[in-house]
Amino acid sequence: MFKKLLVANRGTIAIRIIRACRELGIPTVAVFSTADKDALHVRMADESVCIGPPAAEDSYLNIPSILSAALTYGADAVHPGYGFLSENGDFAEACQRSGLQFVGPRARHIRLMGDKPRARRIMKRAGVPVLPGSEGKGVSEVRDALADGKRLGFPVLIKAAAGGGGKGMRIARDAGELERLFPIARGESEAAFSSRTMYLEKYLERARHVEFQILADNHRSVIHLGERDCSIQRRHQKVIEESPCPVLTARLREKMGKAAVRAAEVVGYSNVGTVEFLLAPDGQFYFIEMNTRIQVEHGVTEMVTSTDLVKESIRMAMGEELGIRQRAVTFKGAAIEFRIYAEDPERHLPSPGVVSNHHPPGGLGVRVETALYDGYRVPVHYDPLIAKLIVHSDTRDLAMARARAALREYLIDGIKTNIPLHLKILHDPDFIRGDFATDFLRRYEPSSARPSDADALAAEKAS
Amino acid sequence: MFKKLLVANRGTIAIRIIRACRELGIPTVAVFSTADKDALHVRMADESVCIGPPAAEDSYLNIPSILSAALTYGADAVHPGYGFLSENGDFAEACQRSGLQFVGPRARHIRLMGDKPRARRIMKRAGVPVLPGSEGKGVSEVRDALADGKRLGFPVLIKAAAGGGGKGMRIARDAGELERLFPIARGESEAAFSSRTMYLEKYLERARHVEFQILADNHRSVIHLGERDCSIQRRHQKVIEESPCPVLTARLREKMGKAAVRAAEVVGYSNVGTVEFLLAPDGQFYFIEMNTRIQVEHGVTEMVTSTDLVKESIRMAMGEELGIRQRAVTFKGAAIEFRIYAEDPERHLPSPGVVSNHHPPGGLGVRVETALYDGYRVPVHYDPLIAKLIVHSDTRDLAMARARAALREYLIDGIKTNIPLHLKILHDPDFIRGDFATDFLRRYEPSSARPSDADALAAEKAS
Amino acid sequence: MEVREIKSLVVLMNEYGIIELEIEDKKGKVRLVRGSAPNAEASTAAGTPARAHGPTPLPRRPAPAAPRSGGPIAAPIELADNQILVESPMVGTFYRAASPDSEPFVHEGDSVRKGQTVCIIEAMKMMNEVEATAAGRVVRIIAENGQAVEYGQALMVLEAG
Amino acid sequence: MEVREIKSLVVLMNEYGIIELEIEDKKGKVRLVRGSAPNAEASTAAGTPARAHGPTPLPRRPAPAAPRSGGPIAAPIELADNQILVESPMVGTFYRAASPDSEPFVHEGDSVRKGQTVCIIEAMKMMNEVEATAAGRVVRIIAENGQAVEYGQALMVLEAG
Repeated sequence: MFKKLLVANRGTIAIRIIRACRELGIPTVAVFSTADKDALHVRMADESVCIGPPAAEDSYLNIPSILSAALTYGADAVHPGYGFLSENGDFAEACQRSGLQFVGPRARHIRLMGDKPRARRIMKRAGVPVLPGSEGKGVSEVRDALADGKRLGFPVLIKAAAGGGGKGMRIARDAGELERLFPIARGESEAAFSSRTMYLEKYLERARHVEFQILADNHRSVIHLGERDCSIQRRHQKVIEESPCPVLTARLREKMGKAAVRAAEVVGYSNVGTVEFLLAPDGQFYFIEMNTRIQVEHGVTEMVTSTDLVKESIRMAMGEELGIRQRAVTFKGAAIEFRIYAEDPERHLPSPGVVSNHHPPGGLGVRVETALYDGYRVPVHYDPLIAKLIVHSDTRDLAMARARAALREYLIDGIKTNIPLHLKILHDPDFIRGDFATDFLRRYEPSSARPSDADALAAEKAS
Repeated sequence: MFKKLLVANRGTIAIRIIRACRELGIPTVAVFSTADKDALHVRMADESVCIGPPAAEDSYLNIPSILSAALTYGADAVHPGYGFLSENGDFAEACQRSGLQFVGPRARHIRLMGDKPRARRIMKRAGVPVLPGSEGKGVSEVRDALADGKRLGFPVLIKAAAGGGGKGMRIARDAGELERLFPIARGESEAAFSSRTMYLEKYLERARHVEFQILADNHRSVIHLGERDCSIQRRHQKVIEESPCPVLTARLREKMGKAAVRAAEVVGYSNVGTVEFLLAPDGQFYFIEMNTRIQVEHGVTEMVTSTDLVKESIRMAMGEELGIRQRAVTFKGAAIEFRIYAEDPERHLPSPGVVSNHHPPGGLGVRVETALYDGYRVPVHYDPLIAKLIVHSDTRDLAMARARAALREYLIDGIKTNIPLHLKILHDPDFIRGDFATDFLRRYEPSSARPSDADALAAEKAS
Repeated sequence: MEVREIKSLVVLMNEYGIIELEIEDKKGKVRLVRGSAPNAEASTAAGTPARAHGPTPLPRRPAPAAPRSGGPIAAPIELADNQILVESPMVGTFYRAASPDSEPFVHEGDSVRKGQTVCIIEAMKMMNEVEATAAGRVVRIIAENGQAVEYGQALMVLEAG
Repeated sequence: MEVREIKSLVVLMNEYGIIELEIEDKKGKVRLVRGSAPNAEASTAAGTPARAHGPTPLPRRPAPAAPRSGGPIAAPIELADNQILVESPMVGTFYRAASPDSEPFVHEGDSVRKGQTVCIIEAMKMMNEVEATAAGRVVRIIAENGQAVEYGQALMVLEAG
C-alpha cells in the first residue's frame, strides 16, 4: 500500500482521487496554485501544498514544483488525473526517477501513444483497423499533404502528429482548402506542441465517437470494460457520454473490444487507458488514438460495470493483479454523463463567478462529481468543467427520464451553466432515439455565431 | 398511468416519491402544514396545497383535508409514504371510496396486519414460525398475563395488540416485573391506540432484527427482494440498516425469504410490504410483524437489487404485473444506510434549527436522500429524520470504507446531527465484524443517562 | 386574479429575474416580492427551455414574501388597522352562493353580522359554511367563485364599522 | 512554531468553535482568525471522534483569514510600513545555512544588502539560494531550519533602514 499519494491535479478529478484514497486508507497531499487556495480538493486532502501562481505552467504543469512537493511532504506515489501532466512522458519518467510511483502507464507508453502517426503504424501492424491516412512519420510540407489528399480522396482531416485537445486540426473538403488550411494547422501545432509534423486522415461523415475502457495490470493481463459513446461534442469538448453506445450490437461490441484489448496488449500497456474509435454508419470502425490516463467520462463505465476505475488504477500501480477476467465483466443498465460547464449556454462563453444556492440533485441512480460548494469562486484560469452528473438506470429511456428529473433539481446560481442545454438535448427526438453523430450539437449553436466547418469538425477530436 | 398523484407526506420520503413520479411523468401535488411552507417537497412538486396548521393531527393526519386536496386539485392517486396515514386502513378505504387509487395494499390487509395477535394467528396457521406468546386475541388483565408469562417462561415482552412505534412495550424479567409493568404498558396502549388489548411474547436475548422486502402485484405474484439487517437501533429508532445481513447464509436467506413470501401470499397481499423477523443466535427465526408500506430503509434493497421500489409501488397500484420472477432477483454487493437525525449525538435530544453549510457527500456508490437545503429551518413538529446516506460497494468492508469517507465529507451546520455517532459505530470492532444484536447501541448511551432496561429494550420494536 | 394566473406570474418573475411586481386591477392588487433573486441571472438565462423542462425553482432562504399563491404564505395582502381577513378553514372549492342558481351570500359593500354565512367551501362533497368572525362591511372578495382554495387562504376582507 | 503545531491549533479552533486565537512566545506571534465559525456548534460537538474519524472541515465561504498554515494564505503576518517579507519562491525545505556545519546566512538583527543570500530552499536535491529583495535588517526569521515550505510562504521579515 502506498504511504502517501500526491494528487497532481485540481477540480472534480482531484476530489475523485482523494475519495478513492480515503476508501483505500491512503493519506493524500493536494497541490494547488494561489488561485485555488479555497478549492475543495485543498480542504479534503490530508495535507496540501501551494506549488505556484495561478498560471498552469507555473503550478499544475510545473514538474519540479510538483516533484519537490511530493518529496518534501513524504509522498511515494503521484496520481496525475486527466489533463495537465497526465499525458506527459517526461513527468512520468521524472516521478519514477525520484522514487515516486506514477499512477498510470509507463513513460514509454505515454510517449508512444502521444506520437499519433507512430501509434497508427503500430495499430495497423497489429491488425487494428485505422483510418486511411498519411503513411510513415507524417507530413510537414504542403506538397506532401496534397499528394496524400489526392490519394485518400476528399474530405480529409488535417491533424497534428503530437496533437491533443483539437489543436492543429482542420477539415479540408478539397485540394484548395487543404492548400490553404494546412499551413494554418501546422502553425497551431508549432505553437502548441513545438512540432511541424502533421498527418492526414480520411474524414468520415456521420461517424460516432465510440471508445473502449481498458484496464491492464503489470502482469500482462488486459481487459476492456465496454464502450462509451461520446459523440455529443461541442468543438473540443465532449458534452454528454453514455454507456452502452445506443447502436452497438453485442457482436460489434465484442469485435471492437477485442481490437481495443489488442491495441493495449501489442505495446505491453499497463494501468487504465482508453482506445478511441470512429464508428462509421456502415458499422466499420477505425482506431483514432489511445488516451493513456483516466478519462473525464470514466464514471459511466463505473456505473454499468460496478467497477471503481480510480481505485483500480491505484491498485494496478501498486503492482496488484487484475482480479477479474474478460468473461466475468458484465454490464448492467445504461449510464449517461452530463458535463456541467461554467459557461453561458447560449453564447458558449466561460462564466466564472461565485457559486450560490448550490443544490445538487440526489436520490437513486444519481451521482454527482463536483468540486463546488456554496460561496466558492470559480476561477478564470482553468477548465470550466465544474461538475459531472451521472445517471444510471435499467434502460437508456429510464436513464434519460432520471436525467431530466435530476437536471431540473440541479441549482447552481452565481454563474451560468450549460444545464439548460442538457435539458434541450434530453428533449431532442434524435437524441432520444439515439440517432446522432459527432456533428449533432451543431444544431444548438446560436445561428448568429455558427462556427465555421473547420471549427465544428474539430469536435471530432475531443479528448 | 395516473393523471396526477397526491403525496400525502413530507420530508425525505415526499422527495423520494416526487422524484419517482417525475421519472414516470406523473404530475404531483404536495400537501403541507403551515410549518412546512418552505419545505423542499412543496417546491419540488408541480402543485402544492396547504392542508392545515403545524400539528400533525390537523394536517398530515387529517384525512378529510387530504382527500379534499386530492379531489379539489384533480389527483387520481395518493401515495402515503411511511408514518402518518400510511398504515391507516380507514384512510386507504376513504381514498378508494373517493375514487382515488391508494398506492399501497388494500385496506383490509393494512387492518389485518395492524392487529398483531390476529397476524400472529394467521402466520402460525400458514406455517410461518412465530415467537411463543399469548394465544387468541390477546390479554387485557394482569391475571391472564401472569398465566401466559408462567407458561412462556421469563423474560417476556409485553406488547400492544394495536401497537407500533414501541408504544406500550415493556420487557418483564420475572412475574413481579410483569405484574408491575403490565398496567403501565396497557395504559400507554390505551392512550396511544385506544385499546386495552395486549399480548405477550417470549423475549429473545441477543437476537437480530432481520426483515424481508416483499413486492406483490394485484395478480397474485409475490416475490421477495432479500433482507435487511436493522439491528442497530436506539429505542424506537432504527439507526443503521444494511443488506445483506452479515450473518445470513444463502440457505437461511432462502428459507426466511420463502416464509416472508408465504406470509404475503396467505393473505393475498399486494404492493410493497416488509415481513419482520427476529433471528436468534441459534439460527431460528420468528415472525414479529408485517409493515404494510414502504419502509424508511427501502433504499438499501434498491441498491443491492437494482430495483426502484417506489416506482414499483406506483406501477403495482396501477395494476401492472410484476415484471420479474423470484429466480431472476439477483443481489450485488453490500449497501448500508445511515439515518441522519437532527439530534444531539451525546444527549439524544432533538436539535431543530436553521441549516447552514449544507454539503452532502457525493461520488461513486454514495446516495443521499434529503429534504434539506441551505437556509432551511428544521421544524420542531415532526420526526427528526433529516437525511439518509446510503452507500453501496462490492463488499461490506468496502461499503464501510466508503461510508467513513462519505460521513467525513458530510457537513450540516446550524443543527446537531448524529453523524459523529455513525463514525464511532463505523470504528467499533463488533460492528466491523458484523457481530451485533438489537442491544448494540446501548454501549453508546451516555453513562449518566443510560436508560432503563425497559426503555432500551423497546428498541426491539422499531418500525 | 386566479391562483393559476398568480402562479404564471411567479414563474415569469423567476424566469426573467423580476424582483418585485405590483399589479392593480378591478379585482384587486397583487404585490409579489422575491426575497432573493436566485434564478434570475444564473440557472435560467434567456432562452431557457420551457418551464416543463426548466429547473425547479428551489428556495434559497425562506423569504418572508416567498412566491406562493394563495394560502397563508401568499403575497401579503395589505390590511388597514380596522380590516380583518376571512380565511378558508380547509382545503376545498370556494363558492359565493349555496347553489349555482342562488344569489351570492354577500357582495362587496354589504354589511354582515358576526356569525353570518359569507361563503361556502365545498370539501368532499360537503358544503361548509364560512361565517364572518366579526361584524363589518365586505370591502373586497379576494377568491373567485369556484376557485380551489387551501387552508388559511384569504377569501375576503372585512372592515369594522 | 512549526507548521504541524499551527495545524493542530487550527483543528482545535474548528472543533471548539474558536473564532480568534493569538499566541505569542519567544519564537514569534501567531494570530489565527476564522472568517466564520462553520463547524463550531454543529457538526463537531464536544465528544466528536478524533480528527481521523471526524468530518473534514470544509470551507463555508472563502474567508479572508482562512485557517491555513504557512503559505501565502497563512495566518496574516502583521507588517509595519517599512517592513517586507522574504517569501519562498518554490516548494521545498528551508535551510538557514549552506550545510549543517556552516554558519547561518543571517541572524535576527543582521543587516543585509539587496541581493544577499539569506537562506536556501532545497527542492529536488537542488539548493536554491534565496536573496534579499531589498536592503534592510532581518527583524524576524519566521521559518524553522529544516521546515517544509510551500510556494509564497513567508520566511523572514526585513525592515528598511
